[in-house]
Amino acid sequence: MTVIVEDSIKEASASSSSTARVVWRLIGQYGTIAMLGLLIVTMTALEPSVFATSDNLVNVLNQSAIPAMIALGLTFPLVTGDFDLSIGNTASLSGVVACTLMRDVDMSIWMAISAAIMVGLVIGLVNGVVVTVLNVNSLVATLGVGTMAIGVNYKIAGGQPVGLSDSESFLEISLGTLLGIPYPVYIMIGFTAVLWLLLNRTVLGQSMQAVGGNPVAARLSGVRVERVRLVSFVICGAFAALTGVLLASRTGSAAVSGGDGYLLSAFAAAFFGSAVLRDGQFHIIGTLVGVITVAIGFNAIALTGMATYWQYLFQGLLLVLGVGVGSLARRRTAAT
Amino acid sequence: MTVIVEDSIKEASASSSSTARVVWRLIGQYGTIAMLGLLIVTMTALEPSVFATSDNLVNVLNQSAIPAMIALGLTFPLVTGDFDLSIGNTASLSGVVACTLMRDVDMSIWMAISAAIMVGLVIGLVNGVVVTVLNVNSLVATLGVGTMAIGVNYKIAGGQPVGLSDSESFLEISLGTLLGIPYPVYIMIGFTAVLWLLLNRTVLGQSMQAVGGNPVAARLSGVRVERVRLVSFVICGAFAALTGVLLASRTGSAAVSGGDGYLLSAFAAAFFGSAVLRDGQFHIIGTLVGVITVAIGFNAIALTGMATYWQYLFQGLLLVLGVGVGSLARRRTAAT
Amino acid sequence: MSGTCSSEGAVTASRLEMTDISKRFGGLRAVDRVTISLRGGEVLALCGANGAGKSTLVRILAGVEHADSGQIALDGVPVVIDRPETAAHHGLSFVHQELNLVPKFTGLQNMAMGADRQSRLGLVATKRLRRLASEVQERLGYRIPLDVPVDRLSVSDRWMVSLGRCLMRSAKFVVLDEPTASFTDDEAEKLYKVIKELTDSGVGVLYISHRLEEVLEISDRVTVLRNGSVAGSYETAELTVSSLTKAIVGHEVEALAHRRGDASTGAPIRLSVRDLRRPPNVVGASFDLRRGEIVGVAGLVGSGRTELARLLIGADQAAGGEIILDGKPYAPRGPHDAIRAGVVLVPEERRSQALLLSESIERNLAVASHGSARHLMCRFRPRRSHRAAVDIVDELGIKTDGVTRPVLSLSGGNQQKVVVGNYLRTRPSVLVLDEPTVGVDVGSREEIYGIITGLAGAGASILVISSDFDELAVCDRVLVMRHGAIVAEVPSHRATKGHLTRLCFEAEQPAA
Amino acid sequence: GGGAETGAKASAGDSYSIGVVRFASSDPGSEGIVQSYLAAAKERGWETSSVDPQGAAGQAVGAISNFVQKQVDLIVVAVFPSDALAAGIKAAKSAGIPVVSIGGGTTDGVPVSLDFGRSNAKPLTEQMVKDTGGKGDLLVLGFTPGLPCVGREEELKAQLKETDIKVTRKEVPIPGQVEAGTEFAQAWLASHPKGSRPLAIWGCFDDPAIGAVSALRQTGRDDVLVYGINGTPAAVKAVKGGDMRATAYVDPATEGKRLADVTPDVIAAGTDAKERTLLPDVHAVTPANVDDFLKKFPGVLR
Ligand SMILES: Nc1ncnc2c1ncn2[C@@H]1O[C@H](COP(=O)(O)OP(=O)(O)OP(=O)(O)O)[C@@H](O)[C@H]1O
Ligand SMILES: Nc1ncnc2c1ncn2[C@@H]1O[C@H](COP(=O)(O)OP(=O)(O)OP(=O)(O)O)[C@@H](O)[C@H]1O
Ligand SMILES: [Mg+2]
Ligand SMILES: [Mg+2]
Repeated sequence: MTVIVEDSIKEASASSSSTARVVWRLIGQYGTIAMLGLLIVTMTALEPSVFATSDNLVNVLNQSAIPAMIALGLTFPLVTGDFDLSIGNTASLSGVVACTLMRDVDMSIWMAISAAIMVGLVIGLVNGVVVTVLNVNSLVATLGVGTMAIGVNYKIAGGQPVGLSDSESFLEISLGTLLGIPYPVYIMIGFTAVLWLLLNRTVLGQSMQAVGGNPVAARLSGVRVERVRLVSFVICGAFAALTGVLLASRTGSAAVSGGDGYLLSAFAAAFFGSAVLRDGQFHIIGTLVGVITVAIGFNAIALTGMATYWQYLFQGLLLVLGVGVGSLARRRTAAT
Repeated sequence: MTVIVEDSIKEASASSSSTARVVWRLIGQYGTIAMLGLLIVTMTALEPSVFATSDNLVNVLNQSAIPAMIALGLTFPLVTGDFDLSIGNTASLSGVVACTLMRDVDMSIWMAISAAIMVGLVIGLVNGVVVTVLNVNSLVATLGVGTMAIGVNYKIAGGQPVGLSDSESFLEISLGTLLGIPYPVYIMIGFTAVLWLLLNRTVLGQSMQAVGGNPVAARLSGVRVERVRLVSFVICGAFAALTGVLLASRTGSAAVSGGDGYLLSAFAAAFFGSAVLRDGQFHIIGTLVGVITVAIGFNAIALTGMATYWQYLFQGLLLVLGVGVGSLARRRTAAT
Repeated sequence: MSGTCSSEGAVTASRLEMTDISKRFGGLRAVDRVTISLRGGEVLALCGANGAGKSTLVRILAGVEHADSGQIALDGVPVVIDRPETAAHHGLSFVHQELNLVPKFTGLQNMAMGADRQSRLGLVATKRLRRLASEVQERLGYRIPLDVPVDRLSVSDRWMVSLGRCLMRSAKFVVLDEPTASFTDDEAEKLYKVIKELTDSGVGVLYISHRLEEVLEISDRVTVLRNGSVAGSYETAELTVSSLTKAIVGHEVEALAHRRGDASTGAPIRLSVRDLRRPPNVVGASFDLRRGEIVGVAGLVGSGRTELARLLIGADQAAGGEIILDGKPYAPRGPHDAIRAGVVLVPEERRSQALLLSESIERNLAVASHGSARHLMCRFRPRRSHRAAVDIVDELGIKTDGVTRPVLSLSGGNQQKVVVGNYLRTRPSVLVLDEPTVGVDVGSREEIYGIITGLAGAGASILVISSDFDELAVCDRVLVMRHGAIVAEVPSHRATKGHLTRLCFEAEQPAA
Repeated sequence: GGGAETGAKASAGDSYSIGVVRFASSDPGSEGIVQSYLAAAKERGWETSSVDPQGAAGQAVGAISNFVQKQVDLIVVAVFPSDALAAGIKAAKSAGIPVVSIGGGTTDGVPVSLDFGRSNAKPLTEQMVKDTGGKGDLLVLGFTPGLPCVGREEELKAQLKETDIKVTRKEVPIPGQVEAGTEFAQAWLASHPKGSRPLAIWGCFDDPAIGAVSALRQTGRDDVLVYGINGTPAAVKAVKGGDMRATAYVDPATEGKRLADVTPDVIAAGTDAKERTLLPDVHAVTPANVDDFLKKFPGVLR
């Protein structure tokens, strides 16, 4: 019955305003991606011989891999409506733990990596427990837990970078290639696929989205809200730790605060991504697009030799416009 | 009628569970403050001759003044349900602007300060417009605008610290005292009072709280939601700028990233404060208590000479427990 | 409907018993030693005034709230229901009093939520869910939009989704807490049919409603709660509307009387709406509203009544047409302008559109008066505001133990009164009420209409949108809206349920 | 009064109370020196306490005020420019407490500073000029907000004056310095193919230089000389592995001891002593001397 009503009315008003609406809707849905396209086209025009090469594409993807891991992980708490400010510190700590274990205890690479990821799992678990059991707002909780992670980091490494004497096989993780493409690119693509499946094709993922959309409704429908939130923090912690390990494997040593810088960039990527194709909802593909957009932006800055301040203006503008245009367009769609 | 019901029930159930409830309620309401009290008592016991002196009290309040300004300003967007991640960058930029104007254009102190605060107002306005007109999530918007502010900062100062050759009268703002108490303490107290009045005794403040409670309902009740949110960003920007100026007058020069560190500490203070007396609502007195708690913690660390990693563990724990205990207790109160 | 399945001989019929259940909130006894029992194949109606404790009892059964004392037993075996999943596990399915949907999820996702624990590998069994959902659609005889995010659905479609979710699970007992509050009769009929099917297949139904005719029509037995305890249990056959009303309220209540619309016929026109449009929902609305007049708006779900009301206060911008208020053109750019001009809207969904849920009653009663303030820097006087709040609570009879309590702790009907009180504080000259009595008990409904008629008597002009056409009896005139246009105007004495329903459906030119 | 009192205490000689304001737990260069200074102080029986202001100048001023409250005999501040701690230094001075800076420069109230900038860049930049023969293209990865980096770039500028080296300068952000090094190097390499002119990359600290090394490995280039400063484990390893041409190392133990050695004098001399700058021992580490270097400082890779 409703359907019939809607149809007949739609026909009646299929006038000029509907063209406008279609345009706005397209902008709303694809505006963010269009911005990325514009960036690529401009750069190709400006620096055809350097930018638009397959080498540079691989390079950009390779640069995206590490920030992608942490941002993809962050997407999970964001989906359930939580924040995680501890990811940068977790990444730093896990790198330090991995390198310390390899250096001081002579642990094998894979054992050390597992241990480092375990650290991430534990931090995620602590975050989750503080948030769901102590009922602390996730911003404060993760800020506090992150601060404690700095303390542990300091206790372990004493504020000094942890270098490996024999790091070749560890470096191989970042530097090795298969068919000319570095391993990190495969790692990124693989985990993106896994996480996409997790969020979109499993009950757990649906429950996460439900919790983010309306926790009360989710709870009343039998979703174990606390458990779902906890799991999202654990996933996030694990991926932050993975980021730390990959980061350490790039230089063969772990800097005490090596991962800290990824905090804001991960948020930027995830938020940028939330405007990709969807209306303010966090999702895996969006986050990946966000990470790659940021990487391409940085690549563009490096290639064109802009002054430092342009770099910041440009990044800020990218974020505001990338999200804003889509958002404005969607509002317009609703209005016309 | 209701009253009678209540009384009869109170009598009937004035048993063990009601004592438990009273205790939980007290912890819920005063738990955070009790933690602060515990800290003070412990420190007084440990370092009676240094900590519990009026000199040290003044010292702690003086140190609280700068972080208090930025955290109080941040409270406004938080009340309306928005975030502002640009405050640190705004503080840095306003300090650089003030010092540059004084050094290069020979502007008078008060003119330069006004100009710097104008910078904060403009950034707040831009934040507000991006959030309300472009309809961008406030986290992204302010992250983007803040990044642009870094760009402007670099453009002005080229990344170099801006020192003042003749800074005596400018330093006087931070160093001057009246009745033995430094000016910043008066500034802090004065602005706290003003902002308290603004939030609790004006229509604007009440509207902000309504917007934070339910923006749809507020809008249908005639509250001009967009305007109110915009104003809250502007206030926040102005106070971030004031922080930058005070910081510059305390350090005698402005660094390109001098104010950045206040971002997370302001969030920590405001969130800590949201657990003071009330349940998760941001309010002026709470934020002030949060700032002072952090300052006392820092003071305690300096006086007792804890190892650095303890500093981090302690700060993190303070945050998690301070908020968590109250929150847990309130949940308990509701349950019993 | 008689409980054919619940005959003594049916050995398999299951039995749900709640014994001596008590629950306190602070000092308030929401549920006090309540005992009810429900058998498979019968409909037990739970009646009671707002705040009587019906929903609390339901929430205890659902594992959302924990009883202070008492027992729940299924087929004589005591069970502990500490979480919603446990309730689902025991074969209990619920439609709670408030809409609980995930806005960005589609209808199907909402219906699937929490229902698919058994799928392998943790993967979502989309195909199976879709099949189940279409079965539910068939049973309801209503096409629930499955693939549209529910935040784009009308309120009543959302309720259909909610109902669909409840029916998706194979349950032994179904609990419906005011499922028809937002339904028109047509949709309600569909629900009755489903309830019949359910009971025929041996499912027990616990049914809560303030619509007493409906209760009498579909239930087998009625339990009445008053102030948290059982005031009486009855066989439906032995009840009438007036005896049930008396059981609920404790005293006689007169039925809503048709108003004699002569008082205001000569009064000056206050609001004149000419060809107002905002396609696709409103395509041409024209009507006049006089001083002191109460005008009803009838229509089917999705006929555009809510949209029209939003246009009147500028919550949405009209695409064409004009509005004249007191002889002057009136084009509000937003609710602020409207409130300042004296036009207010009491929105239809109180939780999402009208209340600051976690704030105090006092603050909720002050929002609109802040919204109508001239300057943002005007002074706010807390004591005065407190006194005003206390006055409104008294005046409207809001049942609470203090204005500083969170509005969340009020029962649905009392929350609705808070919403009305909030707007009344601005002393509006034109009051638009969108479904003002959703979930309001007979007594309170009487009171709310008493307030409305009182306001009209004091000169306010009132527009009442309602899907409960019986209520529209209080109006001087009733407008009928169909497909976004006002198609008929009916004087009070002819505004019977049957006539209005016919006008809502009729495709031909009606007699205006 | 305070000044006289401290003076009296100082002359007593043995036991001092010292407050240390670190820079940030994330700054290994200064952390190393601070730690060895604290160790040396402990050895001599002095009472120390330290705080970490997490890189924030306002916090550092607060920390100095806290130490003034504690009436310590000496305050050591790491990395913060002494000019940018005005209120703190003033408070210390009026309480008669001298301040020693690690890398922040001397000023009124800060009579002694350990140089952390220009001197560190000297031997390595000389090496670079020698290696390139005074001509070619150079990518400079600088960081203007950091005082040490500014000094190092001054040294670089001074040495480049007489040469035919063409400079491309990039500002690296912190955090994100390693990745920025990689990105900038990659872009620069793309426009500077293998050719006749010598190519070099000079980082004002090791992290961006290590990032550049990573870029070289990714693109398979071996014609570019990379220079860094600080001697982090990763950099020394890169030198050892031949990926990096040189880094400059300052031994924290030596410098910490150097500071501890001057401490009694500084306390005795008080706040008005003549300003002086301590110069560190800087070791240029190159593939040629790396093995000897590691024998001498085995802790570097540990
Ligand atoms: N979470 C809560 N905290 C405090 N009081 C509550 C809470 N929930 C319900 N109450 C109180 O318990 C009483 C019973 O509420 P309940 O919602 O069960 O009433 P109801 O019979 O369903 O009313 P209505 O018909 O209006 O829905 C009310 O007085 C209400 O104020
Ligand atoms: N936010 C929205 N987005 C898209 N369509 C909507 C939205 N809100 C309502 N609609 C559709 O607009 C039509 C008119 O809705 P409106 O709410 O005005 O009608 P109504 O007569 O008040 O009905 P109801 O009783 O459901 O409130 C309906 O078909 C509804 O599905
Ligand atoms: Mg109810
Ligand atoms: Mg409606």
